[in-house]
Amino acid sequence: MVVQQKLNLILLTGRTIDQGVGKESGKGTKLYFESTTICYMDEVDMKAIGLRNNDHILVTSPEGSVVLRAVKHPRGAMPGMIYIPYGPWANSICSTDTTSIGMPSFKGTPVEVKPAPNQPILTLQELLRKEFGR
Amino acid sequence: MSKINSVTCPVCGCLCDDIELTIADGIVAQVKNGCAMCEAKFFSHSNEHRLKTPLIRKDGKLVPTTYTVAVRKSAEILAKANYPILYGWSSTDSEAQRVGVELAEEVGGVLDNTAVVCHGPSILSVQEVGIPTCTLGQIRHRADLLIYWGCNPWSAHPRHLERYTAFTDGRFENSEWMSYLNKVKAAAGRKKIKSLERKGILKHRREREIPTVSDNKPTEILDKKGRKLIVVDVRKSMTAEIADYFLQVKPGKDYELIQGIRALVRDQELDVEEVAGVPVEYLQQLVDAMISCDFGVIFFGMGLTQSPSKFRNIDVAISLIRDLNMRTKFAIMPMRGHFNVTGANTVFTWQSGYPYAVDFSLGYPRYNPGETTVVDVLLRQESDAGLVIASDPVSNFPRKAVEHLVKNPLIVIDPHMNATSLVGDIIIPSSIVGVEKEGTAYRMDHVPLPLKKVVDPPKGVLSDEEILNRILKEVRKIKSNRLEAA
Amino acid sequence: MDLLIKNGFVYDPINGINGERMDIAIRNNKIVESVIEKNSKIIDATGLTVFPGGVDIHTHIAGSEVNTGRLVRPEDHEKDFVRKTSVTRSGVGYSIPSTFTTGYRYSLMGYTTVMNPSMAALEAKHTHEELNDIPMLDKATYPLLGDWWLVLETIQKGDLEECARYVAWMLEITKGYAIKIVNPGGLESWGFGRNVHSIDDQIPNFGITPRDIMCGLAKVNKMLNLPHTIHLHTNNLGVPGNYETTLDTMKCLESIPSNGKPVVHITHLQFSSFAGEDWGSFRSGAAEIAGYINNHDHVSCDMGQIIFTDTTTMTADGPFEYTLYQLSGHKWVNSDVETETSGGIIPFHYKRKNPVNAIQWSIGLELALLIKNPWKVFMTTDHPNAGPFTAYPKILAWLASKKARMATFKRLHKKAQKKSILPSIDRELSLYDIAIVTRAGQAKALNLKEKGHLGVGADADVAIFDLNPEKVDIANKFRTFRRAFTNTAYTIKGGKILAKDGEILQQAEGKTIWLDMQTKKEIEISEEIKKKFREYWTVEYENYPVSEHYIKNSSPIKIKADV
Amino acid sequence: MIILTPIKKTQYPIIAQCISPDVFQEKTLEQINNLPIWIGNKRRILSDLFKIEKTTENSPSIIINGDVSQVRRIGWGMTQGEIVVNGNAGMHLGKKMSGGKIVVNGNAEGWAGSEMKGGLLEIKGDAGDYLGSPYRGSTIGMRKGKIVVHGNVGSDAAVHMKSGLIKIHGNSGPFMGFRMTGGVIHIQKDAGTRLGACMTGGKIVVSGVLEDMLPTFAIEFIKGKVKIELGDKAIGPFFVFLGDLAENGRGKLFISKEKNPQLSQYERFL
Repeated sequence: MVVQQKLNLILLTGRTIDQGVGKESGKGTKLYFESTTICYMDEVDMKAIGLRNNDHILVTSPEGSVVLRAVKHPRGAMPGMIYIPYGPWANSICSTDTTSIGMPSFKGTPVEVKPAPNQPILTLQELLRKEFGR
Repeated sequence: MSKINSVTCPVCGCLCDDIELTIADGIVAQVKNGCAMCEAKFFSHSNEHRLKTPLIRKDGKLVPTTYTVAVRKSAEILAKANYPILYGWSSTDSEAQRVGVELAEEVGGVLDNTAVVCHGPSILSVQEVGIPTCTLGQIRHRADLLIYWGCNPWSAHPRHLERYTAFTDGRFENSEWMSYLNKVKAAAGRKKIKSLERKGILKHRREREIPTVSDNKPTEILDKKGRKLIVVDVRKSMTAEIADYFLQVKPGKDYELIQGIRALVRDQELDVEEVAGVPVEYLQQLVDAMISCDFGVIFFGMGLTQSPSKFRNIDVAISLIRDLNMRTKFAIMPMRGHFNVTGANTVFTWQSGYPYAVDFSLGYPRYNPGETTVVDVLLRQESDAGLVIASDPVSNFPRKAVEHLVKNPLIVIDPHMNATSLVGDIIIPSSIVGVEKEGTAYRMDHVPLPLKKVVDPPKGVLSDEEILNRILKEVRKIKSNRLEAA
Repeated sequence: MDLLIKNGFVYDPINGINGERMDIAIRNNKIVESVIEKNSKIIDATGLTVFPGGVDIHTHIAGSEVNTGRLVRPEDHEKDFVRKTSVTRSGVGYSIPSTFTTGYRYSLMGYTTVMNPSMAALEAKHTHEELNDIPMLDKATYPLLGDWWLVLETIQKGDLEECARYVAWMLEITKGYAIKIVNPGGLESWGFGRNVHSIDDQIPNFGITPRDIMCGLAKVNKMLNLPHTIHLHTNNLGVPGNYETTLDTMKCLESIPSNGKPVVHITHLQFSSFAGEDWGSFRSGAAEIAGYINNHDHVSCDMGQIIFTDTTTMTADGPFEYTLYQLSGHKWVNSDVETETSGGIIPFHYKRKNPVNAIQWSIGLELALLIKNPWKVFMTTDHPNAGPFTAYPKILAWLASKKARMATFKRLHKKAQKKSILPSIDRELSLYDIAIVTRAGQAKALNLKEKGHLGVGADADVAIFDLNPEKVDIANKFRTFRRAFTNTAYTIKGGKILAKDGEILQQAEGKTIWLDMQTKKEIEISEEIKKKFREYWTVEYENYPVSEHYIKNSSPIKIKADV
Repeated sequence: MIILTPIKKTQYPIIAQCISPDVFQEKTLEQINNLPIWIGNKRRILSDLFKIEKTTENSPSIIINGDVSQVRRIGWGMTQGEIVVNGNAGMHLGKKMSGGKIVVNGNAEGWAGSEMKGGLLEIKGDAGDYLGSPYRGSTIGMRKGKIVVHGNVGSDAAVHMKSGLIKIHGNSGPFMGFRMTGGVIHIQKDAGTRLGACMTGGKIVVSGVLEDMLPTFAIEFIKGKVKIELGDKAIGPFFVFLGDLAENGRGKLFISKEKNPQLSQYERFL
């Protein structure tokens, strides 16, 4: 199989139980960081761009880009989609279009995914500093 | 060491009220009956991320200050603002929310709660078509068809199934827990058989092959007696794993799927072979199961409200329930996230007439999501100050909206250090509602429940209600001084 | 400071005072024999009409259903908003005003006490939280008990004493005031999408009938010595031909010993007085109903008068709301509550040119005018079901003036005009009668001893209207009368002047009145019931009651029960 | 004639429903200067925001020279006269208007022509979301009148439309004509997704590409041309679909045959 450079996929964001426990324990906890900086992908899609579990990827949308850890979706296929748990990392690339009802497009933003083996995942503080200068 | 029973859990919209706590040395030592999130919440009161003293930003750095100063500075910011926003409210009690509405009215601000980024679209649809619904006990007693659509209670509302739906015993319906266990055993057995096959010990025992549980094709499972559990989602979630039937829908095509089902419920013929990736023939079987149940229910979540079409998805989902009530009894319910987001909607509504996105800038409540929703106000860069309470928009809003929030003076009231308090200008610590402060919360089905105070807050830390009352008093003082000066 | 209302025309039917020129003296929050004039604030009521503060026996102003009604109707609020002032909070109308606005608007019309008639016990905390935010009024609320499983089960067992103890417990822990029954048996049936269609239909899974529930609870009401009667919304409400069900209902309660006093209050009777087989042959059954009530003393009722406007219907009668949904196709809310009740909401526009609505309008007035004794029939709109309470002055004009009602009548659908007997009714209510149907009668039916009159010891709740009964014939000058009753000259509650000439002067908190039940045997909730609690409800026993924490100004009435 | 020229920029929303020929009529310049408006949560007067001039011509019309995209409710409920905006206009332009004419030589924000009952609204640029659609919770959409948009239109336009005409020279967003019961819409270029969803009456004509056809529409026949209004016919041929079947609806979609070969699979049902 020819390994591609990048893939165009649909971004879904949502809940996971680890993210839920993490947010209740505290946004500064390791659990919160680890559970919100991962990106679930379809096994076939991962192979297509030569990813193995826990490889770093760069996810880019019209709103910006973010480095995350790619993890194989544990249950069944989800071709063409990636799933990132809610959190500041996911939100840095979500579409802002509210279609005049106040709700940004947290699910369904088109994104580009490519391997980023040498790029680090930013911590919460680093991310906030990068995005808002604080 | 003391035990406290029947404690209400202040985490999600399930508001489980059977939690048993053991308190030792003024700290929660043990949590019984709760889920993982519940435990984390009750233990969090004593962890290191707790805010204990007010902070104020000086030369770009947050430095400690007093409540008096923090309250006065906050009041000055709000009293001066031309278009402040007051956002959050979903993780506090209705007592604090009441003061919040009064404060927003006093400062002529835009009052919004976290529903805007979760079930706001559901509310918009309810305002268009209504909602046939019920309390959760009604489902426990009567529902024989349970559909979770675009939601994943296993992860987001972990005890929903065990307290209210498939795995509970009601007056007229029984728990499916045993049959679920059997299924798990069968699946384990299947794995074993497969592994034996792989090892070449067993060869093709087809006659005993156990069918896989979830496939897009509805199996005879839809004809089984007792409660049936169906999950509709774009990916196989944890909940889908345990369902009797999992229907995988193409991302962003829920709208078409629901409309297709509606047409079939109305005995219409479709000119297409498949809808949203699902053959019409399968849909017909699903529709038959819906019509022939005694009491059906659809629970829905962010899978519908946040994906393309947003509130129109809910609009047609509710319309489907209206249609189904011509044939049998059916209900629908949003899976509310924060433990008291329903309370925020409820309190805002009784005081102002509107559930969220209330703009008081003209001296009376005005409501038009898209115009008066906080996310839109921020994206259009209209506000000039912000108060955030009991939520974390910097984690939950898109980046562009946060940029404007941070550009203006930002007051944050929260028990914990979170992304928003890290970037705020005045940070006011508060006690944890439902752990260190008693109050009231509304469950996802609008049932009000009392929250308990089980431990003392850190020394000197005030409640949300008290902090808001002090700010309100200070704002009134500033305004009357201003009047006198004029 | 004491307050002296001087020289007004006083109407106080409970004390038999009919328009005499009198002074009313107020000290603190009570009416007293006299006060020293020079130490008092004087209100010169010369040429004005003085009534006791208004009492509304049935108005949906708070709780889960009302608030959901508010939530689903932004378009109803958008056109009617109220700005904040230095003394009042902002808010919205129209058909379901926000809480503060509700209080202000009632107060401006001279009302001081209102009864919220529908509360699911499981959601009682919500109702009380909202009542706390309704200023200007004293309030009480009725829990829905007619389809509560423990009532159905004890009646099925034939154990009324046990039933009575449960009811007493429920009244106390929900901080309620009366037993509310809605479409008995119908709501339980609606749990599976069905309904009952006569008072002798079997209720699925319980083996009893609506008759059993109504008679059982009427007896329980006696055993508990409750101040009010059972408060009943009949079976088949809103269905053509239902006046026969209503007659059956009243007849089945004849056997309850009454001592000449009512044993049942049938609420919004207009909706239960329909004759005809279907909507096409729809006509009024008011004459038959009124005839029965004129000959029997065990029934009181209120009108549920239709107003031609866009309003919001809301009732615990889920199946009825579903019927309305099928008729209108409008947005529909259904909300069933586990083990207790159901509920529904539909926005509805009553139109003069709709023959059914027009006949309904006529039915309400026929009832109020044909029932001879004004102490038996009270003025309500079942707010907001038949129209918002702000329309009360219109109804009073129709009751007091044939000219007023004929002016509206002439604009009705022609078919409805032909079917109506209203033109043949000449009766016009006097100011004295108006005082009965808007306060004295309602207070008496509720047995609120300190309300609805101006005798010594009564609460100092007074409404003063800018109307000179010697100069204005209200039957003729109905517009003047209507205007006077739209905004009081003064509304006084608890001895404080709250409103003057259509303006709120100060915001005051009202009391919440509830029954502190004293049973002979301490109401004990057995372990068995506590266990049942977990089976029946999805909340813990301990978290179910409404603690006094939920009531800002608590005003319990001690009731000694016979069980 | 009154000429308004914006003299101040502000980040806050401005509510100025007084900008209407009905309000300006028979008022002196001073009275007009003092008409109340809101900037954020502060009460102000019209002259705080505009230089206001009155020409000798005694016609009830208003010209706004400049960008007023922050100014909401211009022409609210107007019944007569004319407003010309030489710039972009803010939300709720011409809301509830029942007569007269509004021309925007620029773009209009959301809810333009909302709950319109008559008159003409012409937008030379793009229109935002909810064009001609009702307020939240209301089922009262456009009742009468005409809206012409020369550019593109956002989402949820013509919701609950009952009567009247909407012409779009550009593209439309998703959910155009949601729950419409009557009236005519002509989209001269491409239509967004979920066109005509839940419609029960009226017609929508698409001369360009339809992004996605809802499964709940059934093909009826093919038609050569269709009437838009007196003296204006759209030339086809068009596939004619009936729906929305989920509502037992009888609304009609006319979709250009030439531009939409992907729909030819439906022809087998004819």
